[in-house]
Amino acid sequence: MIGTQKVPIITLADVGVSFGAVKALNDVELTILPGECVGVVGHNGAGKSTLVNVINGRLSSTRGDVSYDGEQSAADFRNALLARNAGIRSVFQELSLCPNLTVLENYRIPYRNMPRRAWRRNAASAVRASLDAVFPGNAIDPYSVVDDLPIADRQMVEIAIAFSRRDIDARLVILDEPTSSLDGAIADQLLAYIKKFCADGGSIIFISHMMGEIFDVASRIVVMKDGFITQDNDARHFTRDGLVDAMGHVVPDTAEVTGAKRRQEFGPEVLRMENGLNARQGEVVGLAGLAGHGQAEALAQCFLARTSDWSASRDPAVVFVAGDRSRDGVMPLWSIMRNLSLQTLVEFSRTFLVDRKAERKVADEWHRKIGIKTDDLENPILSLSGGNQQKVLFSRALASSAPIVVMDDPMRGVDVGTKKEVYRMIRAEAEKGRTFLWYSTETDEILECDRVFVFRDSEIAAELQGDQITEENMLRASFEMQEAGQ
Amino acid sequence: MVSRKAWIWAYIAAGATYIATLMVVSSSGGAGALLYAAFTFASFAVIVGVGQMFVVTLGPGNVDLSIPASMTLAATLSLKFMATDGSLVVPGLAIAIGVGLGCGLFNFSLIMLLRIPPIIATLSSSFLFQSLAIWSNRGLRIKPPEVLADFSTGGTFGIPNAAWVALLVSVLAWCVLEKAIAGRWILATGQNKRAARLGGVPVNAVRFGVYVSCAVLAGVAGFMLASFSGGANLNMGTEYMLMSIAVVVIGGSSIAGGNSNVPGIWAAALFMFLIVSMLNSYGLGAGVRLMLTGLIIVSVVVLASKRGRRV
Amino acid sequence: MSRDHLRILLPVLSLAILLAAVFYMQPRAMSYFGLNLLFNLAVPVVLATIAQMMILMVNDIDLSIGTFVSFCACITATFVQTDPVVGYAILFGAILVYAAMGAIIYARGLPAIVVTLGMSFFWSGMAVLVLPSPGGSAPDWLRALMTAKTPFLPVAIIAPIVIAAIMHYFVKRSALGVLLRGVGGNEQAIERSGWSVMGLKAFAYGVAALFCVLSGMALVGLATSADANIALRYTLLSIAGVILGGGEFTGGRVSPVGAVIGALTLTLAASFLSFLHLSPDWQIGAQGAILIIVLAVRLVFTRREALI
Amino acid sequence: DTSEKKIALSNNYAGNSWRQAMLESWGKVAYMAIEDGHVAAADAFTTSENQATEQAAQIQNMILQGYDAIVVNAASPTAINGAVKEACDAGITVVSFDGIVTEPCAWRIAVDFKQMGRDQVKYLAERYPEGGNLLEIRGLAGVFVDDEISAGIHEEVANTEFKIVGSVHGDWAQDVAQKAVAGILPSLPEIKAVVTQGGDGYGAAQAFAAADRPTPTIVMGNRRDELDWWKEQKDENGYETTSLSIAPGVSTLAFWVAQQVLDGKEVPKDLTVPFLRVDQDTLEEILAETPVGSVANVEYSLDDAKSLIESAK
Ligand SMILES: Nc1ncnc2c1ncn2[C@@H]1O[C@H](COP(=O)(O)OP(=O)(O)OP(=O)(O)O)[C@@H](O)[C@H]1O
Ligand SMILES: Nc1ncnc2c1ncn2[C@@H]1O[C@H](COP(=O)(O)OP(=O)(O)OP(=O)(O)O)[C@@H](O)[C@H]1O
Ligand SMILES: [Mg+2]
Ligand SMILES: [Mg+2]
Repeated sequence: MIGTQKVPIITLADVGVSFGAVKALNDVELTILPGECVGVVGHNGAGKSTLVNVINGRLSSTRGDVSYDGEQSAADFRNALLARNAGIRSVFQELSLCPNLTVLENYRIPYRNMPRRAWRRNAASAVRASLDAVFPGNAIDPYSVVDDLPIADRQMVEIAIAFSRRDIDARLVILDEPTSSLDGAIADQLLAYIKKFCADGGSIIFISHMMGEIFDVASRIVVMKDGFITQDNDARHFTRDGLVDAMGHVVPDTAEVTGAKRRQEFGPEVLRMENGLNARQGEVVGLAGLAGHGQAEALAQCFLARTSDWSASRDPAVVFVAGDRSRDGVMPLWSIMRNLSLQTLVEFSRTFLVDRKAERKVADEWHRKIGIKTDDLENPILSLSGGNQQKVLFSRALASSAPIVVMDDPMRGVDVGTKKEVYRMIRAEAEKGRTFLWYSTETDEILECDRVFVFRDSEIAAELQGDQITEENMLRASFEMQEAGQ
Repeated sequence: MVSRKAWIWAYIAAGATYIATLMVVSSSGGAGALLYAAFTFASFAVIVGVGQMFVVTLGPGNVDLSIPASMTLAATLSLKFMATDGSLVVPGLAIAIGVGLGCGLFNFSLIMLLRIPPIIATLSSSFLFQSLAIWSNRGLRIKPPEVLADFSTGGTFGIPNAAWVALLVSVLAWCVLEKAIAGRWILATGQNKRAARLGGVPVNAVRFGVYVSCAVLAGVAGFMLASFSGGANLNMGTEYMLMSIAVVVIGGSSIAGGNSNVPGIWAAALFMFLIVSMLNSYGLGAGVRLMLTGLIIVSVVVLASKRGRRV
Repeated sequence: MSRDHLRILLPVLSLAILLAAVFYMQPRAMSYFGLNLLFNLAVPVVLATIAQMMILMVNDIDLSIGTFVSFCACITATFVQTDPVVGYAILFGAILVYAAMGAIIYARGLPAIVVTLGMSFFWSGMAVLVLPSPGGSAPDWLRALMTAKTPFLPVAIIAPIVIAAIMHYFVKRSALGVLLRGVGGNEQAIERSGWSVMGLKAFAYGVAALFCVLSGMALVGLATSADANIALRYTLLSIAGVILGGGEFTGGRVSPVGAVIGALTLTLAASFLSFLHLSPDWQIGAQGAILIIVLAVRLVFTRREALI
Repeated sequence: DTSEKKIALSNNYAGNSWRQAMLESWGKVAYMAIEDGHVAAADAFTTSENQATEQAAQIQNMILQGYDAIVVNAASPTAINGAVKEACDAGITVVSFDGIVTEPCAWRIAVDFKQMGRDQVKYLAERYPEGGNLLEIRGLAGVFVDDEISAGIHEEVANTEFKIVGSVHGDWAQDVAQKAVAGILPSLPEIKAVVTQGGDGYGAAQAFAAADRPTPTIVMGNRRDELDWWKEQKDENGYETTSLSIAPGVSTLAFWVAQQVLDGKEVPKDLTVPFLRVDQDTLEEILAETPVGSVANVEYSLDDAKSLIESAK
């Protein structure tokens, strides 16, 4: 690349962003050239999403300069406009489609100067074309309402819209954890498309906690830590372990974390559902399969059937860890502490009043245990980064004494270090006799399980045990009937 | 989002109106008398307002429009039962509470079983309650028993008895919201019902409790108001439909649910009484009075809001 | 069939059933004259319901519609009749006030229910000032318009159809309608795409005000005069109409066609009851009962909420 | 012969004792008239809310149902004119009473509300020729009756030594009136008398008592609890006042007028009924006839109606 006369699409010089006392970004220097695919990694709360918001102009930096296409600009609200004109587009970490609109109507929203003539037809074909280009073989109808789509389809729609044809061509597309709710096969399609996009001269900023994906697509990797860019180098200079170390998460990577330590002895069966899903005491049961094939419903059913709408129990039979944070988990007006203690209120309070002391104790304990990145648990939950919010939800459930824990893709947006920590905790809890039902879109996570049910069309297509739990077996079970059906 | 201490503004507004009214108060005892009257009448608004607050806290679309009808029905049936007999006061109160329970249950079953949006469910049931009240007593006005009338119009330690009752109700409500587990549950349900259910909150029990207690409070308020004003009318309580919502929202509760405020209800209730007194005392006509009331409410709400929004 | 279709099916069915029942009980209603009598007072209700729908669409709720329509009616029966220029200027100013209200509600993050509740006192006061006692009279052209003898179908039927068609196009089809519904669905997404949510909200409120003005004018055209309390019930009626038409309080899920049908259904329900000859004691209660029944039918149609 | 004719009552409000008594009187006379073969039907309809638009729709439904006459107690004197006109055009006799309509094709059985206001002040002027301070309790803002009575009061006050020092809206609801009076009392000088619009007197008396102010002369509105209170005060300290209101039984008069019009009789469009007045010496007598919790009432027979029509010609 050296020697070419490329104009950078965006240049950040000495940029800093503060939220009150929190310095989310410090002294950031970043230049992105056409054709580059920049992978951004960092622990939860490292400042990745903040960086993205500075680049696309939604946040004004508190310090430093941002320039688009080599042109200097004062940091102000017009940046969003400049970014748009420079062909910068974003897919945000929290899905930002309008659920009440159809897919094609959502295409219209970021499209400022859309020609109005026969726009529905044009929009439908533009979305269709983009969906086909990025995710070949998908069956999403541009006329369907987003709310009716499963979360994976929604994420696909949002990505497709970001890559779709408009008056200003996409030159830099920022993807903030785009694969968090996609299953492996679909994610691979996206990665392939990204490579093609960059080969054609486009640029990508790709944020992910999946090291495999980063190494797959990134030509350059930027490592962030506590608001600083600590490393920024060609992808070839990194190794997987090196990258994890660079992110600076200190987790003892002991042997007991790996799947090899799988136990063979379990207690009696503690759960059996109509569709055949069952679990024994102390077992970690995985629910695999393509996203949207009824795993989430099965989990919800399991949870709802064992808890009541009418009373809360001091020793609940089952607790839930949500993956879709804003829909299923977070209480947006509350502090971190209140969010964390919700599930266990009746457990630690002896009377009908909230035992504040016990609440504080539980919260402090988990704050320490799981490393929620905040200095005050009284801060509002929304001031946390996405991954840290997820940690709060985790703590909420694990703090309970319930013998069964139901987890609906709980690691969405959780960084590698924390993931390992959580795996370890799950293992430890399982040893103590807790049972886990774990739905995940990540194969790595499923490989951690003792037994796996693969779902297809809302039914169990296969039950894998021990050495049968391999990526290949899961994929085969997920696809079999689809192929047969076609 | 209205800031946490939004009710400060309601108190400032109430205080300002009080002082403005005092400017035209002639007699020396007028200031005290005005305050006494304000507390008396604010009490009824506070009692229904607390109930409405719980309902409103449940989130968008939750509001109880059947409060006036529940008040009327409870008052009509209990006063008819007591038939001015002083020995029947306790069963009379029990009847008012029972009617409240019934109304709340009915509302809740419409909302829960038939899944009718609360605004419409409570509006519909209010028509039914109104019919029941008409049918049961044909609008005849029966006086309350002597002891009851004396109690509700009287005062203890210089504070109206009605205000004592309202104070008791609001302290209880404050404890529930701030201290009790049930309060957390209500707030959680109001922010995100689905997430609350998945977080172990018994959402149906919460909604049940909220609608029923709102109706029970309306029943009690109706009972007291009828005792206070010398009998139950078919149109008593009409003004408490808007009033109950107004005191909740002016008092600083976030109508989006999940953030409520008991002290603010008192401020707002006093304010709503004093503003009418003030404008009446200044001899302003109904048109100007209504206009100014509206403008002042809006200004208080705008002042109480925080500038700017989250990114 | 998508959920949107299901949502509109219920209002259509309930209107059809009610209409059949009314025709059965009162065959006379099955005529040009009869239909006009059944539905002409629904026209202002339809307009007010559309106004409420515009507000619900952007996730707010308007408790001042009734008093605002009354105010507009008072202006129509007085200034518009005597001093058209002043009259229209006042109405235009009122629309601007509404739009400003929408902007302030967004800019300061206020709960719409409170602001509109406060404004309802304001409009009510203005109406009393304009028309301290009932009176005024309808401009002749308005009276003629509302009582016109159109061929084949009466005005009372044509007007709702036209309103539904226009609003369906505007809300469901146009590029601007998408943005407005988007504000209700995910305000943040709209903002992230660089639109001014404040401007959109102000616009939605402005359109709502325009429909309130039309509602007030239609009402005066039918009633021939106005009073300060003439349309108070439109507040609740309009909310009920939108909901009955398959709209929801939050999330930008509204249907203009449904709202129009909802308003017609509500009007027809009252007629249905008066044909039943109930005892006076229960006439009021029956209105509640019929609302409950019509809405309870939704149970059959709305699929069970996904989780809870 | 009207034995085949059907009459409907369109009523806009049923939420107070006066309206309930009015409906009861109607029910009584309707039952008798059907028994005696005067008419075929006399149904009463009430709207769920006190709203002109709803009443207009109600009248339109009555047209569809083929009633021969509609008796109206209107929510607004003008806002249902459109519907009334439609009824007239369909050949239906429309008779309005209490809340009358201005549409020329309808009959009006009016109480001179202005006169009612004037009479209150006249009575007070006789009692207190030296004048004094008056408190006025009004009804619901923007409603015709409220405006008329108030206008009468103000007109007459101009001819006397009285001065209206305060005016509040009680919305014709006992509790609202009581509240409004309690709110304004501290700012008022000594009040000699209170003029009301009916049904608010007892509330006013309570508010004065609660504020420990001397009870002024409160003009009453014929409600039983007002009369009771008056009687009590009279026995205790010789309290004197007057009470006047329109009798709910005027609905029966409207019924007979409608029947007469249907019968082809010539009836003048405007009829006036006197309001029912209770004085210091008739108090006991009327109190005895008034049911507990209700309103003093007189009902009209066919003969009463005939003589009233005769006298109006
Ligand atoms: N609106 C806000 N108010 C206060 N603090 C904020 C706000 N937004 C972000 N922060 C803080 O800024 C820091 C960086 O957050 P950011 O969302 O950029 O992290 P991230 O790297 O994207 O993490 P994740 O991987 O969990 O998404 C965090 O400490 C977060 O708590
Ligand atoms: N759900 C659907 N699935 C497939 N095709 C559809 C669907 N809805 C509409 N279409 C077709 O798509 C085409 C465009 O539809 P539509 O009328 O909505 O677009 P338009 O003409 O661009 O709209 P406008 O003129 O309102 O801007 C039409 O041929 C229509 O039949
Ligand atoms: Mg992030
Ligand atoms: Mg994923």
